[in-house]
Amino acid sequence: MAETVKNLAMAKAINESLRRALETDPKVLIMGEDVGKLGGVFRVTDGLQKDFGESRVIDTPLAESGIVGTAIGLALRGYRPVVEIQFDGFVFPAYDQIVTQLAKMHARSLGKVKLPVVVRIPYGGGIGAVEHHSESPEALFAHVAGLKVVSPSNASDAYWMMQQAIQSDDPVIYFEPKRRYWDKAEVSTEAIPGPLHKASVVRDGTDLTLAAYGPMVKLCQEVADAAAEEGKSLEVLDLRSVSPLDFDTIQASVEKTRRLVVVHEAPVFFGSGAEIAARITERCFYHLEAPVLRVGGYHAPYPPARLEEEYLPGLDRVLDAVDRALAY
Amino acid sequence: MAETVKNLAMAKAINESLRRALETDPKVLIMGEDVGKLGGVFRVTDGLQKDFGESRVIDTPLAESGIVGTAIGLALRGYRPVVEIQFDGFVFPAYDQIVTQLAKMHARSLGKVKLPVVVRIPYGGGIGAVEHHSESPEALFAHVAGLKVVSPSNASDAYWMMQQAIQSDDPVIYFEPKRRYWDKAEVSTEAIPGPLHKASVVRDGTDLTLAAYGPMVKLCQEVADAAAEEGKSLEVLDLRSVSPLDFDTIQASVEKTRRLVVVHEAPVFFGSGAEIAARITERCFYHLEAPVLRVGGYHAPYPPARLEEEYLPGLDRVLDAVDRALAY
Amino acid sequence: MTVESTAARTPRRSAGSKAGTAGAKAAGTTGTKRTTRTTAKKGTAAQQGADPELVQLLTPEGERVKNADYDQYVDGVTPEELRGLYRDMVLTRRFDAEATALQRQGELGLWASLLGQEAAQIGSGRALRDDDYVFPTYREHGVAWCRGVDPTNLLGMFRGVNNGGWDPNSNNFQLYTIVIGSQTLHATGYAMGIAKDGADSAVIAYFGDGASSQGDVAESFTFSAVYNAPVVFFCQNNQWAISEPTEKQTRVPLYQRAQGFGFPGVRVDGNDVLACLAVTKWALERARAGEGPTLVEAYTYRMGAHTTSDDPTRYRHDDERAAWEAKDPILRLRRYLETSNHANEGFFAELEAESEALGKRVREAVRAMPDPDHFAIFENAYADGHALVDEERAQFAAYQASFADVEGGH
Amino acid sequence: MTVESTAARTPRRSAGSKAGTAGAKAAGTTGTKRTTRTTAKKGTAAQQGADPELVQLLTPEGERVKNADYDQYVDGVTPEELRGLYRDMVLTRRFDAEATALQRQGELGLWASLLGQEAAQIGSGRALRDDDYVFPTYREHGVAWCRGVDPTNLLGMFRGVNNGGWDPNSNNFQLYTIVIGSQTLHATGYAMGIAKDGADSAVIAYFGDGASSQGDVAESFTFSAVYNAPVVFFCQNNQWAISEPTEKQTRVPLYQRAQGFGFPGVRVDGNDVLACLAVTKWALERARAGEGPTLVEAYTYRMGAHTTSDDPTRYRHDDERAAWEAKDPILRLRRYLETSNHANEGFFAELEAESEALGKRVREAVRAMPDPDHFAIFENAYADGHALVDEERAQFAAYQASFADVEGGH
Ligand SMILES: Cc1ncc(C[n+]2csc(CCOP(=O)(O)OP(=O)(O)O)c2C)c(N)n1
Ligand SMILES: Cc1ncc(C[n+]2csc(CCOP(=O)(O)OP(=O)(O)O)c2C)c(N)n1
Ligand SMILES: [Mg+2]
Ligand SMILES: [Mg+2]
Repeated sequence: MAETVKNLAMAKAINESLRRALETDPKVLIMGEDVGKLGGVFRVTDGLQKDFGESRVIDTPLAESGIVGTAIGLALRGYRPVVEIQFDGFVFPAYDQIVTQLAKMHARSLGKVKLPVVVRIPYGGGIGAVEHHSESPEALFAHVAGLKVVSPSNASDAYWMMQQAIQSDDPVIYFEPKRRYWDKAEVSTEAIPGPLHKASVVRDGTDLTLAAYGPMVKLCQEVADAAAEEGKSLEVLDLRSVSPLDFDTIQASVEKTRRLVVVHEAPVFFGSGAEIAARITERCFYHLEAPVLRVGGYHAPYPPARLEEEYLPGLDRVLDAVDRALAY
Repeated sequence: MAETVKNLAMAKAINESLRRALETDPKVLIMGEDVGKLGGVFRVTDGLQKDFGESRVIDTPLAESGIVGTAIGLALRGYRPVVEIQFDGFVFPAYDQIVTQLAKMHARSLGKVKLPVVVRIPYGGGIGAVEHHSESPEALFAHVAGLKVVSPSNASDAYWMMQQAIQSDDPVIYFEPKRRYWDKAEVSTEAIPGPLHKASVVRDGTDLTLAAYGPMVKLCQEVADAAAEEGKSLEVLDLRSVSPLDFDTIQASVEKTRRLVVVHEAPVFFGSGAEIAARITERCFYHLEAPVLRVGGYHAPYPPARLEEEYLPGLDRVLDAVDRALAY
Repeated sequence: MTVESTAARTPRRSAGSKAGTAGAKAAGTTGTKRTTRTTAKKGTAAQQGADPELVQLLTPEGERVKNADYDQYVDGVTPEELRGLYRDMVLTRRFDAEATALQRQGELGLWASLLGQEAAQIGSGRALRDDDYVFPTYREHGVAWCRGVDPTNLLGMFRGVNNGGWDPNSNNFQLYTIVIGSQTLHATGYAMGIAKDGADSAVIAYFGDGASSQGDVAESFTFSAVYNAPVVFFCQNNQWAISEPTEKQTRVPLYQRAQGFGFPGVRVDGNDVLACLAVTKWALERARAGEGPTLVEAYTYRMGAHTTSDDPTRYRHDDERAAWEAKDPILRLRRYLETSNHANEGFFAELEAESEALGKRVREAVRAMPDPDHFAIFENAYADGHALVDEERAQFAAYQASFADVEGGH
Repeated sequence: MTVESTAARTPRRSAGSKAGTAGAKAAGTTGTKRTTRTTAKKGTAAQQGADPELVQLLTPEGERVKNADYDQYVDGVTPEELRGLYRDMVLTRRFDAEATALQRQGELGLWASLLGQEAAQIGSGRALRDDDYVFPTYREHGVAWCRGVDPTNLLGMFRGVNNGGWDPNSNNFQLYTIVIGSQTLHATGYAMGIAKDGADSAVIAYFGDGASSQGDVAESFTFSAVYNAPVVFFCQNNQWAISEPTEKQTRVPLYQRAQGFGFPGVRVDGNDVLACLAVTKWALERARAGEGPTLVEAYTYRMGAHTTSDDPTRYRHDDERAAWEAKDPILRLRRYLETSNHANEGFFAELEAESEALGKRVREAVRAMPDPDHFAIFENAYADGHALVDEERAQFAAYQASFADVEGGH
């Protein structure tokens, strides 16, 4: 690694992180549909098969359960597979292998077996795609013990969190916010990253805390900008990890601001916001001046592209929630 | 139906409800593994194939995705399949068909297609079973729009909620609390039931509300008995439906008692209690004297049978939560 | 806009009773024989174009070749019907090209072109009766055409105004299914229902070479065989699943997959509309006669990109495409029509004009397609309603109204 | 308690290089031929016991019959090894009976008996090398025995003290997998890893007739064929999946499933330990020689209930069981040992005593098995820890301590 700081789009940052893992650990494998010559439909694995060969960057048959199931077998043999699910809506054929085998085998074996498998899932909406290409199913994985669930919001985190996910001896579901794939940021290939599951305060504020992860962090920063113009000081947290959730960091922020709004693309009902609201209310009962409010998707299937702007949390809807919270 | 009131175990009540549906609607089908001659591993479909034939009570190949997927096709042809998943932990091979097809086809077709499919899932622990036979995955279905999720707590509800689930034009995931299968209750075959998704107040109280569904309702009633001996008056709600949740009934109760403890077997993290806590806190912010507390499973795979008593919410753990809530 | 249906459509007979035909039974035996060869060698026949097992009635040069097993299924095809098949293919291709253009112009978000697969789709589509039911994947624009589905309806989901814009029951053509393989189980269940009803309709399920790897497809084979369901599995092996060639899904020809599940499989020249018509008719008759499922592998080629988002230059060579151009399904039928004097210049000229008109109408219809009302988000999530949806709809309405107020107030 | 291993075990060779053997190649061809017959007729061969394709080396009467293809795989088996196979089967059956009894006595919550399947399991299990890897389902007590897994370890999950009580890597024997079919994909992935490593080990995946319907099993066939993975799929067709006979899963013999995926399938008499040994050895050699996967269908019978929770009188007749009793795997090897003078009275008497001792030791070990510590709930949920688990563990500890306080206070 000659250069230590590069300005990279998130997709490219993940690509470089995968490349580094392939270089440094001969046990790392890349598996998935179209990850080889094509480099994946988002080009996240671009050039890797060319440089590391078909034995390490593996185009698989079109069968998600097969992909995850064989990745488990490869992990049992000592490999560290990084599996790509082409889109969020296509992870469900693999759901059984993920929640029943990948998540539980370590415990089932009383710790004898480790499954260091990373499941990469491009997720979320906002790119005008057809059905099943815009979903945010993270809650369906966070509820399941044995899995870790993370989602970077920027290229630098994407790079480092992938390094950490691959090094983790636990299975990690790595949600990539596809509408941020093309957003660029400085990525240092030598920075020493913080812990994988630690939230970060990306903007300090005093009046209210906005908590988000993945694609919604950028939106929350824009909300904070807009609110600042109206004289409101919002703190913005990038949660980075959905399981575990870094409640300590949220709690510290809420004890200061006394108000919390959680934002995610996934439906609100049984979503991450519910868990955060429940636990933070428990932890900060006497600090909260307002109930924790949630902004997210509605309880309806993800709509066709021409409606997604209305369906997804946007600047106005988050500001509206901020106003409602501040009105208490 | 000569007799109008019978004393039935829950398993038998469901059996009679299925029988009634088969009798009254020629489009109703029963499908699943071992539902025929064996009558299901819990005998819930006992005798039905003998009386209605193999064309209506169908032993299927051992493939859950196939069972739900073909049930969808049968529903498209005008049938009303009632599908049995043998145990909670075996629903995941069918998860894709359930969340992507069964849940969304009505919306996808702009309302042209209806899928009146009932998916019966014996769930929950407490019966000393081996792995995968004691799970409570209801949150993984409630998060998904397009599905309705219910769970009866007693034989009478089991009978009537099954009638209503079969009559519903929406897919219904019907969770049967297997450790209550053998509990008996009076079942009137002529009672006019309330709405399927309405919670019921099964015990009036003034100091705190306990909300539960399925297997935990009986426990909460026992908790209320024990608390009464200590002079505490607990109100007990049987939620009956997990999606939709009857927030109005919970809200009314909490506005009176000002304290709420939610109890379920499923892991607390991202469980039903989170959604209830978040929304009730929003609705009752100025009424609540204490944070909504949750009692449920830990964030760990369901343990082997000899540990389940420690894992599952029991009398003492719920009482402990009640005490903590009352201490605010 | 109505659909200009060509081939004679048989009357709807979904309530009819089941009746085997001698022809179907004979063919059934043939089909069984047809599946007996086994190859356990790796990566040979799967890639070969000139498989000796390939059913072909029209050569790429447009010559009609005899086939003892399948001729009977097309012997009655009149010159008019032949011209109809040609017209179907030409108009389908024109529609497809128009959609691709509309995507480039930004009117559609995406398009999945069927270019090259017209014969497989029109041949099989025209083998169906009205009371049969079709379960497509997302590329069956030619089959939709045969079913009388308004082609502009197909564009809704690619434009992003809906997730499927037609009533499946109007034309017995289910909505496009994007999650690969799922619909084969729906097709099987539907066929089980037909059998329960004692009807003699049949079902056809379309899927791709890539889809053959999905567990759901295998399960549909198992269920249909065990219940002897009247379903035809029609696999368009277009050689590619996005960037992956068929060798990444199987090491023997796909039609052989069926025999291990206990029903016949046959490989047909997917660029030969007559052969596709004949083989599908045979398979449908088997289904109607109570002989259960059949797998048809239509050996064809995806001439274009996977979708408009795809760049095939990254993974395949132009010469492969060039080789397949010589086997073009439309060209070969045209040659046959010309050499057999079944069509004259006037026919082709008229069709050219009709084709242009179709393109124009599709263009106009798409441009006029309105965006859905915002409240459509909440419609049809449930058939019987859901308290939370009602609550969220009301909040959404209030929220929307607050802007109207603000705007009104200004 | 150590396991009294019988048959000679070959040295561990996982780092060895891949080398084809002439014998394996010849057999490979044979196996291919073996899979060529196709049956599209419904429900015939699937039920037949006396299938002409059934590989058998020992008749039910204990007569050794010649087999040109498979004799070579058992020609070198010594009388001592034969006695070893017999001993394995007898002790496995004794262990199994003991476990059933322990369940009746309340020491186990459940037991899944292998009664009747001893030959399939011991024959295939003894074909393995130490460096091979086994992916069982939940009934492979005989295979576990061959692998040297302490039988009492198998009882932990049935007693409810753990979900699998051994280290899979100690004996290359994966934990029991309850969710049907899942392990076939793990086996395939593991085999892919062996191939990547350039080792010449092989993998064997066990599953049942019911499991053959699961999509995961079909996907494992696809993956193993496409990657040419060194895996043997060993299907014990014991005629029943709980209450469902094999006709509910397939309408042709299961071994035929393989050919449509491009690899050979063979049906072996699952009650003939010699045949199972020979066929599995052949399949393993194919795998080692780089010839890819094989499907072995061991045609056998579940003599007992599905598990101790099951009541087979509800769905099957006693005469079926009686017919299979005549084909008992242990009885036929005993007859052969006796007529061929490979074993004397002393051997059988000694084995009887050993068998009793085994039963006693299992009984004692189970009764002594302690309940797990309460905190085991939180152990091993994660390898690297998880903040929430730590928090919940601490709360649990405090909660438990509060009782101690109360009790201490009294
Ligand atoms: C379950 C699932 N996984 C992945 C995808 C993404 N995807 C869309 S089309 C496609 C390839 C399909 O290939 P094939 O079945 O041959 O059909 P074709 O596109 O060639 O018509 C893939 C991988 C999907 N739609 N569904
Ligand atoms: C996915 C899944 N579905 C259902 C079950 C319940 N179940 C346990 S064993 C069994 C039958 C298995 O039959 P087979 O594969 O023939 O194996 P056998 O028990 O005969 O050895 C069933 C349905 C399960 N364990 N997993
Ligand atoms: Mg294809
Ligand atoms: Mg079986």
